[in-house]
Amino acid sequence: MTIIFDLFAQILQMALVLLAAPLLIGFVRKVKAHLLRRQGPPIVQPWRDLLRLLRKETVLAENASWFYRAAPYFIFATTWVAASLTPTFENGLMFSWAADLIAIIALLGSARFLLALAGMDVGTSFGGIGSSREAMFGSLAEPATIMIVFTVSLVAGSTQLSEIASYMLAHSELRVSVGMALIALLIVAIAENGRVPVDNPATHLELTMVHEAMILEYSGRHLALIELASALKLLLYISLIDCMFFPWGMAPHGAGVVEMATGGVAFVFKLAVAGVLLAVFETSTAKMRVFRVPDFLGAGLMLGLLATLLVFVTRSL
Amino acid sequence: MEHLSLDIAQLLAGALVLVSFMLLYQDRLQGLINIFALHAFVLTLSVAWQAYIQHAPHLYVTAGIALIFKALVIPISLRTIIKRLRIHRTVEMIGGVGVTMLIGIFLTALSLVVMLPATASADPLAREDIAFALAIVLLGLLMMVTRRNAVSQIIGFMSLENGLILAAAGANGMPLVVEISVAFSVLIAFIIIGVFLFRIRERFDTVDLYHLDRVRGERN
Amino acid sequence: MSSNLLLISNALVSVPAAAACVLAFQTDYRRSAQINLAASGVTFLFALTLLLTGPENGTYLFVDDLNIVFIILSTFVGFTTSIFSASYIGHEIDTGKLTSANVRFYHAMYQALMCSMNLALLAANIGLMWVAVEIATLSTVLMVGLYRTPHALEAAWKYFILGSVGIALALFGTILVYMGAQPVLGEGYDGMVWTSLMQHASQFNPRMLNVAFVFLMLGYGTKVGLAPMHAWLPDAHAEGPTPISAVLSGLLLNVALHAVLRFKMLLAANAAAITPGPLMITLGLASLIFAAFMLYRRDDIKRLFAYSSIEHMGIIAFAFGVGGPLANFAGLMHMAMHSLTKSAIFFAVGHIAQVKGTQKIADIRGLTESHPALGWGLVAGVVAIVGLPPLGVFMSEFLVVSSTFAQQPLLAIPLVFGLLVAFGAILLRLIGMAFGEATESKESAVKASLVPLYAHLALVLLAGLYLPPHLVAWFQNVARLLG
Amino acid sequence: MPLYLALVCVGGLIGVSSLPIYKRETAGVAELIYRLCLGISALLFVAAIIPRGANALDLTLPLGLPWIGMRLHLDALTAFFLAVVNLGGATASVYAIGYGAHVSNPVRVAAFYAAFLAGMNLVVLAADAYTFLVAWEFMSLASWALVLTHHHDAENRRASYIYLLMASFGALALLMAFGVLGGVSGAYDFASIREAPRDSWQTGLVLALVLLGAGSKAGLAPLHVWLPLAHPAAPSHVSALMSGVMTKVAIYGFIRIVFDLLGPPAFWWSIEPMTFGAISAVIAILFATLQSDLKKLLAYSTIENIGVIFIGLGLSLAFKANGMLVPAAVAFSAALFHIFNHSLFKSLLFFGAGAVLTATGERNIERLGGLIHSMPKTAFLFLGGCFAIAALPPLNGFVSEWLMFQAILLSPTMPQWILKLLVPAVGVALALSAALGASCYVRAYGVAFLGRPRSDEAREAKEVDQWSLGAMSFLLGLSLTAGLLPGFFIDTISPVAKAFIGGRMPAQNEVGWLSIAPVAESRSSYNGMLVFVLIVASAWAARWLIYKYWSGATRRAPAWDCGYIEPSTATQYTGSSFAQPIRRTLGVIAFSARERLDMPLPGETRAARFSVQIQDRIFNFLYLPITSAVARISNWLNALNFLSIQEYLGLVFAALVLLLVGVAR
Repeated sequence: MTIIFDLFAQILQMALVLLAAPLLIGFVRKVKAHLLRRQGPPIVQPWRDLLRLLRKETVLAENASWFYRAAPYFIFATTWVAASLTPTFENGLMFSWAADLIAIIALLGSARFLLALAGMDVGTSFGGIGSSREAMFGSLAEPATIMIVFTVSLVAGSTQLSEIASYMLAHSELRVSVGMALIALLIVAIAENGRVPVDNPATHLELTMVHEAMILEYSGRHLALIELASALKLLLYISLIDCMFFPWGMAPHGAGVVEMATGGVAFVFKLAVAGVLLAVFETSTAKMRVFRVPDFLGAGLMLGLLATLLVFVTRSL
Repeated sequence: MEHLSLDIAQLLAGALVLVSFMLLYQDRLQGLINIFALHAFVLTLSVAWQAYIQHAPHLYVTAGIALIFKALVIPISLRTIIKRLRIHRTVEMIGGVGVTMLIGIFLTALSLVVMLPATASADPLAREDIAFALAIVLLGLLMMVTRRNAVSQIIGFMSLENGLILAAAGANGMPLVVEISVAFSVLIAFIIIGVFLFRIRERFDTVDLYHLDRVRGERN
Repeated sequence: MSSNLLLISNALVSVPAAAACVLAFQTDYRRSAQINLAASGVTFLFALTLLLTGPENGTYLFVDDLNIVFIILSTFVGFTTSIFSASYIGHEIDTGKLTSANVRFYHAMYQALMCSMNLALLAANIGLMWVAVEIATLSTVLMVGLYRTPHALEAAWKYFILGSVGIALALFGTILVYMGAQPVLGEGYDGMVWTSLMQHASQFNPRMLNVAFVFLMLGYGTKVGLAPMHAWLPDAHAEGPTPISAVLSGLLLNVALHAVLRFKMLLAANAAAITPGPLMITLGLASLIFAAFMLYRRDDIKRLFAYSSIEHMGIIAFAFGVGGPLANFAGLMHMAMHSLTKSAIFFAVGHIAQVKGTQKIADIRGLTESHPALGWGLVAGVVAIVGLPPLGVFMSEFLVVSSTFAQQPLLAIPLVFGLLVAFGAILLRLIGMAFGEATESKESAVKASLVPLYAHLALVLLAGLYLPPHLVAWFQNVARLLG
Repeated sequence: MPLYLALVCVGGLIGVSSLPIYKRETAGVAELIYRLCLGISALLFVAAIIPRGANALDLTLPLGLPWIGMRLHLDALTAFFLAVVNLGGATASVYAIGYGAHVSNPVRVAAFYAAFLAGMNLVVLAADAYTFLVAWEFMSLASWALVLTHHHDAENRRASYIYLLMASFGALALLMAFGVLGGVSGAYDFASIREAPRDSWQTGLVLALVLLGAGSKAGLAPLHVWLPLAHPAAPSHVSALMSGVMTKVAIYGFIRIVFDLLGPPAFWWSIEPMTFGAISAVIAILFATLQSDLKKLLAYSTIENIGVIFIGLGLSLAFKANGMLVPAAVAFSAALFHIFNHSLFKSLLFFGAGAVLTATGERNIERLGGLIHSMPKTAFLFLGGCFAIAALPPLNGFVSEWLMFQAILLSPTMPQWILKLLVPAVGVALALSAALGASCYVRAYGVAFLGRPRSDEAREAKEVDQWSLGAMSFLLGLSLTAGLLPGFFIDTISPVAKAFIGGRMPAQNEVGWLSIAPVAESRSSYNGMLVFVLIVASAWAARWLIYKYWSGATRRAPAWDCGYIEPSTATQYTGSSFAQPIRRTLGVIAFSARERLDMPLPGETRAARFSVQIQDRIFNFLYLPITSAVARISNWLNALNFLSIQEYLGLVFAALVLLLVGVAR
């Protein structure tokens, strides 16, 4: 009985993240538009775009290979799996033991690996530019993330997200190291999701693109999957931050329907807050030059390392 | 009598060292050969005196060899060689006579310092003898190091051998083997050197080793 | 004092002596090469019979465990070199580099050299040993000058002068030893005989022995080729006929080393005398490191390996200087391996210089392609000599380095440093010569005799993998004798 | 029994290597040798996995050092490495059956190949110092000959020179280490070494020497210079063995001496391996990212992985010294598992590089591109290898890195301050190298296999033979298996950890659902199988849904590229431009990268030139001074070769006087 219930919760989670991700994008756009005194498209606009793309015929570049065609499915699948294993409304998902925090980060790494390769497949200069920059950002962001994971896991004594969440819920105290980790994670999240000031998701100005450059040649269903994956990734990062630093309202493992519903509401609320903050932040900053990004990410990495060191050193005191 | 024989032996050995210094000092080839003959003659006397006081008749043979070969045959043949090669001129030296003499004195002192304590238990006759012999050997070597001319080097080498003979003669009752070998080696050495001088003469204008060094392989 | 033993040791001296006399009158070079070979072979067989009889004393000659090692090695390398020499000299005659008169002289001298070396090893008496070493020097001087080129004469001249000075110093040392022994052993023959010297060594005047050892070490050390006295060695190796280079490196150096070891044992037996170890270690290390650096600038293949001989003599002197059962064992082993390997290398080098028509390293390339047998032979030889397993030199280097490092780590560091520097130099030259595009060969039709080359290498390989227990026990015994 | 089998097999390999002496000119000898090697390696693999019971097997042969003999043994560690060596050997042999024919001078290569295999096996089996070093150097020697396969190329000759010199340096360091271990009495067999008491300065000395010896052979950071030169120079199946297997044999040497012979560890033993491991990992992967020679890139990445393994071993030492046996076992198992994994995917990648080389004749990725069209199978297999080595789930590279991270997370309770500071730094290095590794392989794969062909050779490439593909597929399959079912492999490694650490990880077959949990499930767990199934299922579901409910229509058209695609393939992103951001941000520190731009003035017609200069700082600061010092000293001493006779006599004279003065005192 519990198994069926757990399975249900897991499936619900998978469906929820899938549904919510494009809405989150739409919401952020809407808030940004409001901030700029524009009306903006409706929140469901990303979903409409996706469905339209899915319906369309896919145009493939002449020398695109099998890899190019297979990559979007796997990019999507990997990101989705990662997102489904991150607790959102309920703590202790059925499959949460399948991948701990490090594995989730690595799954995102797999997605990036595939995407960067896909960008190079057609053999255009823009694809290369995007992949190259993505690779550089990734090389700095990933270790920074690992350091953040170290900090949090050492504090919580586990790398399992559900364990971390319950620990954080039980010991809500202020720690310098955790605070540093939070800032570092915000930096990484901005970079990883290609938000301003690292990248501009709305731009199509060739030389400043990173993410958009990689997927320049994609169209139709492929493009839809990749867009969906990137939306999932944004959601995933917000859930990660929630789960590690603000796990309030999350339903404990084996909780009833009511608690789950509360958890769901809390999650939606937290998403909304994050979306607003993101929109405000994006509208108030300008995009930085590509070669400033390593400094930005380096700061994240250093913060992460500092936090880890603090945890290590204070452990025996 | 004992004392007197010791004194005479010492006197002769000392004279040999003195002649070694003369060799070191002499810078003309002609004179060098003459002094070498003197060196060999003093050696003869010394060895003969040893033969007399040790009652070792075989040492007279050694003395005879020294007299005939070293004091007569070798100087004469060397003289003809340098005549044929037309090298009667002055011998160049390295470092100047004064320094060389100083080094020589140092070497003599060194040999005394080294040998006298080492032979404390030995026959006093042998003690002095061996110390002087070492001095002669070292002076001969010094001469070989400082001279550039092949003939003077040979003379240096032979004075070194004279020192060896003096030592061998001074060692009481040293078996005949040594004398024979020494004589033998001197003989061979001379022949070889002669052969070499001849060959070298064939290829080079002078026996000066300085020129010989020029044709070393591998200089690049 | 068994009579058959004396027969054997006498035969070891007299067979080559007789052969030398016969060869002096033999004009046909083919015939004389055969006689040379036969005489060397017979000598080797006689040496082997020494294994069956035990150590014994004669009046003038004696055999103990120490010199059996040397004598067997020496006659064996003498024998294989005579095989190599036959084909080498044949080629030199064909190309007109040597006349038949030269060759007659050469063969006579070869046997004279063998005779004198055997005599030096077997001599029961320090005077006789000195005489034998002197004769060996003179005969090699004559052979080094065999080609009569200015370079050859110059090399012979240098060898002669330095060798004579060395031998004179050794004689002085010998006299001093006698004088040290005389108060104890009395006047006469006893004062020069090894066995009585060794028995009473502890009673000799230690200061006398100290001075004597200085002279003996420098005197015989000159012949060993140790560092400040080494100058004759590279030129003599490079300018003489290659079989003589092989004999010089493989045998003559060992004979001189044998003399040094004997006197070292004498000193070791006297507790009050200086320990000879530090002096040998210093000279050994100086030779090793000096030769190692000198290897880098060599552009003549035979000089290269001559310097390598200096290097290895340094290692051997070092090992004996360190002493103790392990290091002495290693020293003996290294000496044997070096003899075999270095002569094998010279066998290869001799033919290589003939086929390529030059001794310049820069003009020799791609040997493994143009002459696989010779080229791989050289590679194997060099691999052996630089101390790579599974060849025998590795075993001795293993023992030298590890035993030294366990005892005196600070001494092992310069040793290892020298080994590495030398390794780098030789390997660099080897790669240049054995690999790459092959250079043109001057002579394609050299009938190389590969048997001695590969026989030596096979022995060295065998020694690296398996040492017969008898040999080990014997070496260990000798190592113990050496103290 | 397994030990005898192993011994016979090693003998067989040596016999096989001498085959060409008897059958010199026969065609097909090379292939015969490879087939025999395959068979023998398979047998040796069997010998490694036959159950032996808990005790080590021993055997003494009357060879080698006379008073010790040739000692051989087969214990858990040996068995593990025997398995790694022969798995690599067998697959390389399969590959070589197809590939070997393309190599110049195939028979020579095949002969030394067999000898090389024999040497590696013997190192692992050896149980005394002499046999160990003989085998060790024999392995170097055989591989040296293999590096010289293409000896007409001066660059390869230089590589072989540096290689053997460094190998010799390492062997001498090990020799000295054994000198200390064996002691004055010369007890060089491992059994007596294990028993012997030792001072702490001696253990310190041994540790440093072993790190020099095994580290130089494995390619640890400041001693790595030979590796990127030598590994690529050999034929690819040999490169695979050298990178994938020989470096592991070197690590075996480290483990054997430090974990087994040297006795119980002190905490400071861990500092050196971890520090140098971390430095190697980061420096090497940065270099790899800049390489345009595919095989050189792989070689640099080998150094990175060796660094990772050393980090694991160092951690394990630290834990063990602090009595934390389970974490020690986690770190140790992580290291061993990474050894196994790396041997799989590095071989696979070298085989792939070899296939590319066969098909195009090119190693330079700047002249490749688009191979995915002409060699789709190789491209797929190589992609798998890249995925595995970039430590991405669900393949095996990730699992060992993950275990390594878990071990680091267990370390804060260690009391030593230095470790508290070092371990997080090492963690950053590990994470950084993993991330950079991913970029490196994106670049390698993207430039070489994707995009448009940059040369005619790349355009006309043909798929390689079945043997090569078979070997690669096998390795990829194994990598995938190890990634999906890591619990099985970790349990297999456990006895080794048990024997050498004293503790072990919990048995993984008791963890449900084929997951792995290094300490406890509540702490961390990972299930490769489930992740893999979920990914494949959701990818497949997505495709199925899209094709069913939306559109599956596809049309081919010219690439868009913002409106216009330049037909010249030179406009593609190249390898060096791909690496430019990393070079700019990290390169200046690591390898003093200098960019020079020569821009013509307006009106000038000449072409603009851009050049990048990359220097290996370690090489400049460590090796160049040594070489120039040797050159200077030898030049200076060389004057002594040209003295006159008098001057030589003067030397003798001076020595004499000096000694006499000494004696007179």
